[in-house]
Amino acid sequence: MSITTEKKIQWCPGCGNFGIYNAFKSVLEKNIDEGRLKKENIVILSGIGCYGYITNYYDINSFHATHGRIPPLATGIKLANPSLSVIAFVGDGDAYAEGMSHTIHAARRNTDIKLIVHDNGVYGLTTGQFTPTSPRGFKGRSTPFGNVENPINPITLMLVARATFVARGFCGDIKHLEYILERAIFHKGFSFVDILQPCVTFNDTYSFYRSRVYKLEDTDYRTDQYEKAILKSLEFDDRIPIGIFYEKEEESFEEAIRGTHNYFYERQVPDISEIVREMI
Amino acid sequence: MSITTEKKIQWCPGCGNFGIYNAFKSVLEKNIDEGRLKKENIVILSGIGCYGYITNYYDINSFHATHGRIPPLATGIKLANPSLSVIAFVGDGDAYAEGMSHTIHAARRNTDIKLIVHDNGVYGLTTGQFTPTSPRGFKGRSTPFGNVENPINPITLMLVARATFVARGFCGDIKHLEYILERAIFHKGFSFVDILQPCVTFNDTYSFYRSRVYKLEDTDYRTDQYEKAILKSLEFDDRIPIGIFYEKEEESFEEAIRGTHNYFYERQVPDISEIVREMI
Amino acid sequence: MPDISVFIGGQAGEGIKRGAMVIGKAFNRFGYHIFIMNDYGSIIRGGQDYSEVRISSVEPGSQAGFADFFFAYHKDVYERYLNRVKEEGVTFLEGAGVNQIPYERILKENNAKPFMRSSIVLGVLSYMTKLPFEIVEEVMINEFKDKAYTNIELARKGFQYVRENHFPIRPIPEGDKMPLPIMYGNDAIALGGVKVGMKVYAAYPITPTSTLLDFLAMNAKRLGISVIHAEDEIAAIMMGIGASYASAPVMVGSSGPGIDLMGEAISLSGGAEVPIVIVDVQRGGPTTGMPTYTEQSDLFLSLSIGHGEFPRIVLAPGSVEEAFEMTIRAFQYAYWYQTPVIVLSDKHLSESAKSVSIPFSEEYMLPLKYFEGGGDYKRYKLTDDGISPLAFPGMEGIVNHTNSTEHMEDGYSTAIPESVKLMKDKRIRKQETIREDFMYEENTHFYGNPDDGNLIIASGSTKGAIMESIKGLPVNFLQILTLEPFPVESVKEIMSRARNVIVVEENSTGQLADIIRSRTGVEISKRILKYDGRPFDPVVLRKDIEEVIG
Amino acid sequence: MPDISVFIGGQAGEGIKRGAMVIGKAFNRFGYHIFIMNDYGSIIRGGQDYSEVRISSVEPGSQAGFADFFFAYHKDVYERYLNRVKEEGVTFLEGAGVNQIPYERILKENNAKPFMRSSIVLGVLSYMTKLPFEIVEEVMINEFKDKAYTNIELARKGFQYVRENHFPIRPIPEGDKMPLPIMYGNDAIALGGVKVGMKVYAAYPITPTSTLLDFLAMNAKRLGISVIHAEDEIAAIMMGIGASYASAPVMVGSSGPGIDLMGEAISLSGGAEVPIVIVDVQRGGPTTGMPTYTEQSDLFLSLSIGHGEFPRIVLAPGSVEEAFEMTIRAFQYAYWYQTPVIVLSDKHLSESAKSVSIPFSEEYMLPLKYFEGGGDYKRYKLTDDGISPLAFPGMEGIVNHTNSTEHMEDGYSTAIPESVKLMKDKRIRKQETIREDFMYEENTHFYGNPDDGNLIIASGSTKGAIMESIKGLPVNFLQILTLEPFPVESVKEIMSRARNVIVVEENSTGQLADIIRSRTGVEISKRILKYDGRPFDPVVLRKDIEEVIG
Ligand SMILES: Cc1ncc(C[n+]2csc(CCOP(=O)(O)OP(=O)(O)O)c2C)c(N)n1
Ligand SMILES: Cc1ncc(C[n+]2csc(CCOP(=O)(O)OP(=O)(O)O)c2C)c(N)n1
Ligand code: SF4
Ligand code: SF4
Ligand SMILES: [Mg+2]
Ligand SMILES: [Mg+2]
Repeated sequence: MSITTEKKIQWCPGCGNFGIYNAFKSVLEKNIDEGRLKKENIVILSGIGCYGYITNYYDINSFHATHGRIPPLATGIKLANPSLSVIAFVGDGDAYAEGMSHTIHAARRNTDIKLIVHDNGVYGLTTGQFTPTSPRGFKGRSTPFGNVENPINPITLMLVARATFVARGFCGDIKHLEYILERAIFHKGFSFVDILQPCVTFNDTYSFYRSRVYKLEDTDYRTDQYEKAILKSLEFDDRIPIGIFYEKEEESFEEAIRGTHNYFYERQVPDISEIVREMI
Repeated sequence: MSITTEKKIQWCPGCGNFGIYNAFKSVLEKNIDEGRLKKENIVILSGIGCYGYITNYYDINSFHATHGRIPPLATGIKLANPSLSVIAFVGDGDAYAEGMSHTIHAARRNTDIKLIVHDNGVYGLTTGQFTPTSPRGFKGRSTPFGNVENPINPITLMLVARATFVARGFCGDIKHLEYILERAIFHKGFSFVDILQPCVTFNDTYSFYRSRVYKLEDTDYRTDQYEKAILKSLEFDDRIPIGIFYEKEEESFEEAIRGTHNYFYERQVPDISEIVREMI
Repeated sequence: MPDISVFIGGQAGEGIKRGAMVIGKAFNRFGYHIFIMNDYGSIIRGGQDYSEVRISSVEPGSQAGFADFFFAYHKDVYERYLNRVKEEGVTFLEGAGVNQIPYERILKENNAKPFMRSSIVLGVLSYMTKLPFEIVEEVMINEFKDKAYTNIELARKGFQYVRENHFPIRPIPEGDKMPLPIMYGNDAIALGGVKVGMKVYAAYPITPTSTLLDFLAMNAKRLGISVIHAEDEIAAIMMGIGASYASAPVMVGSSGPGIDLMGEAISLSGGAEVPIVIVDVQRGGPTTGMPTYTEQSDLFLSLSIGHGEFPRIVLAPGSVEEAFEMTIRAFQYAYWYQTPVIVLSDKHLSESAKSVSIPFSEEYMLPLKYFEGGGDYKRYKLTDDGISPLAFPGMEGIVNHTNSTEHMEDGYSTAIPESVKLMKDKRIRKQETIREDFMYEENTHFYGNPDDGNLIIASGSTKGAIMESIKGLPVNFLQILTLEPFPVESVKEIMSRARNVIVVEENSTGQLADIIRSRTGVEISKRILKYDGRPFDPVVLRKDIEEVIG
Repeated sequence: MPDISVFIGGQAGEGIKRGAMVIGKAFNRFGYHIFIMNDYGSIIRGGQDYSEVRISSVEPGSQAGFADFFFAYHKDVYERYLNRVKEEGVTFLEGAGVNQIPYERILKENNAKPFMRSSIVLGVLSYMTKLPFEIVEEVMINEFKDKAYTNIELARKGFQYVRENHFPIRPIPEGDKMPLPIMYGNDAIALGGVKVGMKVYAAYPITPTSTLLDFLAMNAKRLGISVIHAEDEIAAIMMGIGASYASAPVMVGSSGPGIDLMGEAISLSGGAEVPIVIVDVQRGGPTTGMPTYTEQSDLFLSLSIGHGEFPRIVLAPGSVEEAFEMTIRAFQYAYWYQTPVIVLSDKHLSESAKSVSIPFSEEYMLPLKYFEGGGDYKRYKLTDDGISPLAFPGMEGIVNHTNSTEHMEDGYSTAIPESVKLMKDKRIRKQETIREDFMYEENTHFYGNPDDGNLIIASGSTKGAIMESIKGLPVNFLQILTLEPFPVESVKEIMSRARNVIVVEENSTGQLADIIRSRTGVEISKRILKYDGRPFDPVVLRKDIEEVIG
């Protein structure tokens, strides 16, 4: 089953978003076809940024919402209807600047949502300003003489925030990305995937990443060791690990809050007479 | 020289804020008396919370501002006038909930401000809801059946955010707190001090902390090792380290942005004729 | 016809608010209507807080403002508020020249906590008013559960002490009202939501809206709802919008500073057409202002918050009962019209309590305009009334594309001028539909005879004090319940028959008067404004009104 | 009297906006006034963008809307915008039936990038209009520096190509205007700020305000100012308020969604009395809406944003020159009255460019009411005019307590009703002082003869198109420059003399008309509204106006 629409894809030719778009498409189509996902139970979200138009390109329930505020939006959706798979696309400006706080809080709550970050180290749509993952010295439109801030390390940050699934992908390696995305989608709890995504127009990092990335899955790295994961995540220089850094099962926020309710079906109104009686 | 006002201090008797208040008072008075600080060049800030009234109790330049937004406010002050020592008091609700993003961004910029967190694990002023540092299971007004979120570890978080001075104090040990505060104030760059502050009314943790804290300064711990600092910071159970976790010198954000300007003195208007000529 | 007020003043942390509620409940069961107002500062211990419990055989609209029984726990409180005692009132104090009550000693002897002081007060009142002590016991058992014993003991000690010391008694006969639930405005908002189907409440703590969060959190399990204390107000409303998108009826609440932060999301709700109910419990502004004091200063804000243009509805209940009712209507409007609805309360309404007879057992519908099939689902289908049928993710065969950027019927982004205009026109039609529909809704309450000369116009919690203050005066009262859509015609009509129009409100610029001017073109120069954070007292307001009408 | 328009349309990434500017600069040096409007979508590559360069011997107020020279880089653009060519216009296209220009081939032969296409266009224009090629060279050397050579080569190839192919020429005589700087509205705002003493600009990127950030960032070092791209809009304005508190004149900027987020801080600025200038470059709303298209839909928002009540000023420039001037006034007001001042621009004003004669060499004062000593410094001293003298941290002997909670003169917190009222009354006096002072400020521009019958009222960037469209019509034009304080008396006076009042604005509800009604009590039913994201074209608007005036 094809999940794409006929809308013309408007990213710059060569943009890393195509890799993400394709990987996600394959994963979804495969899992829908094989009965592991129901199309009507998938909801994809996006904030504002170049990447954000991705929701226009899939024929799937979607909410293309405001910049930086996607994690709580996703949380609310999952809270209301536990049957939904809630997959949120966000940008690095979105997730780490405007939405930094929400990203961390969603992680520490272990909300059962999937956060997929198109991390191109730049604000694409507003034409090339630095983001929190741009390196020091980055010359963007708002920092023509070089950015003076230390970049954040999203992987370490999410580990510290207690995300229960933490991974890094590279859109130049679609097969590997598909593997990660599939695992992320089926992880029960908060999944975080930071995808290294070259922006050919404002921050073309293809060759930078190509020459540096290596797969954790090709090493003897284990994904169940928290402290080791933190240390591993600090590696980001000549060699950049991609793959799954950490996985853990834990009760999700919505389960804890909502219990066994499913508000998608429930419309009945509770009996409040006891509560009213207590007020007499 | 006394730096206090006659305003009646309105914290609950026994509140941990008194310890912070007194430690800060001693440090300031000593350093003013000994000529290392000029009173008119000190600015203290606070957001909204029980702790926030602290600015009422010192006869020092102050800005008692909105909840959660203190780090950027402090950044602006330091940017405008490099001679000022900008010391910001914040609550844990303030710093880690409403203001989480600002706290992290101020850290990674290495803005030359001092962030002092009254970390009582609860929203005092709104009468006892959990905060991001409350333990799982915490029964507050908004979580009468127990909080279901994983607490953050402020120390690890600030290390990951690249703060250049990271410390934890305990307001039950005023001498040690004075030592930390003094070092924090004189650190050049972003200083972060999380102070364990029992709230006798809503979260009385005196004996919990008393039986657990130990001083890093009493061990052979060194404050210049980044990875070790991260690992050390993860220790928060039967033993809770207090003291300075990490220190490093680096150019501050304001220096990088402002250069040698001091807008407190500078009022002249630049010559824009060259720029205008380029538009012809 | 007893109409008695009890004042208890002391420091934060001395259990004044709780005590006032227990006293209220006791007299409620003794057959009286109750109104409780709480005046407290923004600190946790210390300060000078007080509550007034009004006990009346006629339903009261507000505090009396002046006390028959005046209990001050400390000298400073005594002195500060002595002007709130009626001429014939009785005052009590620990250790001063007046009727002394040895609270400290009694507490100590009973190993009780300082916040149990008011149980002593209730004992004193029981003796002095001849309120049967069984009622005191009964209420305390209900209220304090396993801690009832100590409190009953304290009450008994209070009772004995004043009897032994021959305090003058002031008997109140048993009243004839049935015991009613006593609830805060915030409780009524909460229960209104629940009764109409609310499943999610999300908020960030803020006075004076926290009590709404706390009440719902405490009862979440019993009500089968989800209550979220989010990391900030933006997260709270975004969670709300998410849950609403996924079909759950949702409310969020905050006060001024937090409402400001919700502006962007309110615009999202309006433009993406995802319903949400927003409660703004107003407090003293601007900025942090006076967090625990009342004000009606977000009227314009509620009409304009959120950039760009979209349909919105703003409702302003004037009493605890109306808080219940208007919250229900807020949900009905939000989910029918798929747009944000703001309920404007204020600290005085939300944190005062009243014995109420509310039809809790009735059923309240939450009708939705559902998609009925027939072709592909289009989230933003162009319809005559501007309302597009709803379908939710999870429904088979449905693809719901909700979009914050300007979009076509199918929900996909567009910026083509012709398409944009179509969608904007659709939203305008929706606003017009709302305006038309509201002609048939209850937008105002009118009290009096329209052809009399003097007319007071007000909105929100001032209603109670106004109704009390105009009793017996040749003054009519028009209460505005819906600020948007504004009932232009009916307000104009009623104003045109009045000789003298006076707007009464609790802010410093006369926002309601300005709104009336902006909607009707009529300038109202007679304005009674109060903006010191305290609600109008009916007696004082009556004088103000008398002065204005001359 | 030449009045020629050049249309260049293609995809994002093909250098259209830059090219339009270069063409504009060339004709500017050839003695003409220039107006450039840019129409682009919210994507980085692809789409159908265009710019119009208007070249006129009479100062133009807006784009013409219809082109004499129409360059379409692609067939779809050609087809979509063909209706924007004048009857007598010439059209050009790559590879279609009309005048063909082989852009691709020329680019390839010269090893040039796609975004250099418009240099070919300038060459074509040089031949066709007889614009001296030396001017083309001169402008390109200035503009492209070390990349000038390639661009000049491209222009030469364009020139040769049309000459060799005998395209019909349409000579334009040399104009007699002195070359002037061509600047965007955002540049003018930036320079206005700088000229009046701005030292800090803080923002978060957002279309169409990012260009203000980018311009200032690019020039920060030369201007000696600090420019911050903060983590979000709330941080940006809080940094601004911090810097302002510490004595630096500050501006922040955003558009709808980001302005919404600033509401809480705007209330802080108003209540704590820390000056700040806020630029709102409006775009198509609500919510994300149409980020790159124009709209005037934040009028009510700017008047009400931020909870509670505090003095504020809202200014609405109508041209690039006024953008400069009103920004200067915004700073003067903000720092004199110590309160937030909002400058309302919009995409059309901020991202259109114009050759301007602005008195850049003049000096612009930024007067402050300084504390002059004499006793302890009280940040919120009660004064007759409501303005308390300023002193900054770092000044010897001064202690400045700035406070967001309600406070006393010395800046310490209070919630005592009497003290609260004193401080609120002080802020009201300040608002009154502002209103009185503004009677003597320039609040409106009036064009025409007040006793003629037809009157158009508008505000903001619609001015340009209106001025053009009413030329020769029996219509006067009243431009409102200050939305708050609103010039009630003068607007009333001018309206009272008109037979026919028409409000022209770019939004879907008629916000300006509603504001006029709310301030003057006069309902204006004749409204010409446009809300498809595109600015009025003067020719089309003229027809609308003719229709309305009958
Ligand atoms: C509240 C708000 N602020 C700013 C913007 C403007 N804006 C749109 S996209 C964007 C940056 C997007 O960057 P990123 O998230 O990295 O996505 P990318 O374009 O790189 O894919 C910004 C700042 C907005 N839409 N809303
Ligand atoms: C925007 C905004 N949201 C909410 C509040 C309400 N509020 C006041 S204090 C406070 C919590 C304070 O908690 P914390 O920062 O931990 O300080 P503490 O009271 O514990 O000292 C909150 C939520 C506010 N003032 N502003
Ligand atoms: S600007 Fe960058 S991120 Fe945006 S579409 Fe182009 S290549 Fe992709
Ligand atoms: S509530 Fe807690 S934090 Fe607040 S003053 Fe009391 S003890 Fe201190
Ligand atoms: Mg990006
Ligand atoms: Mg706290």
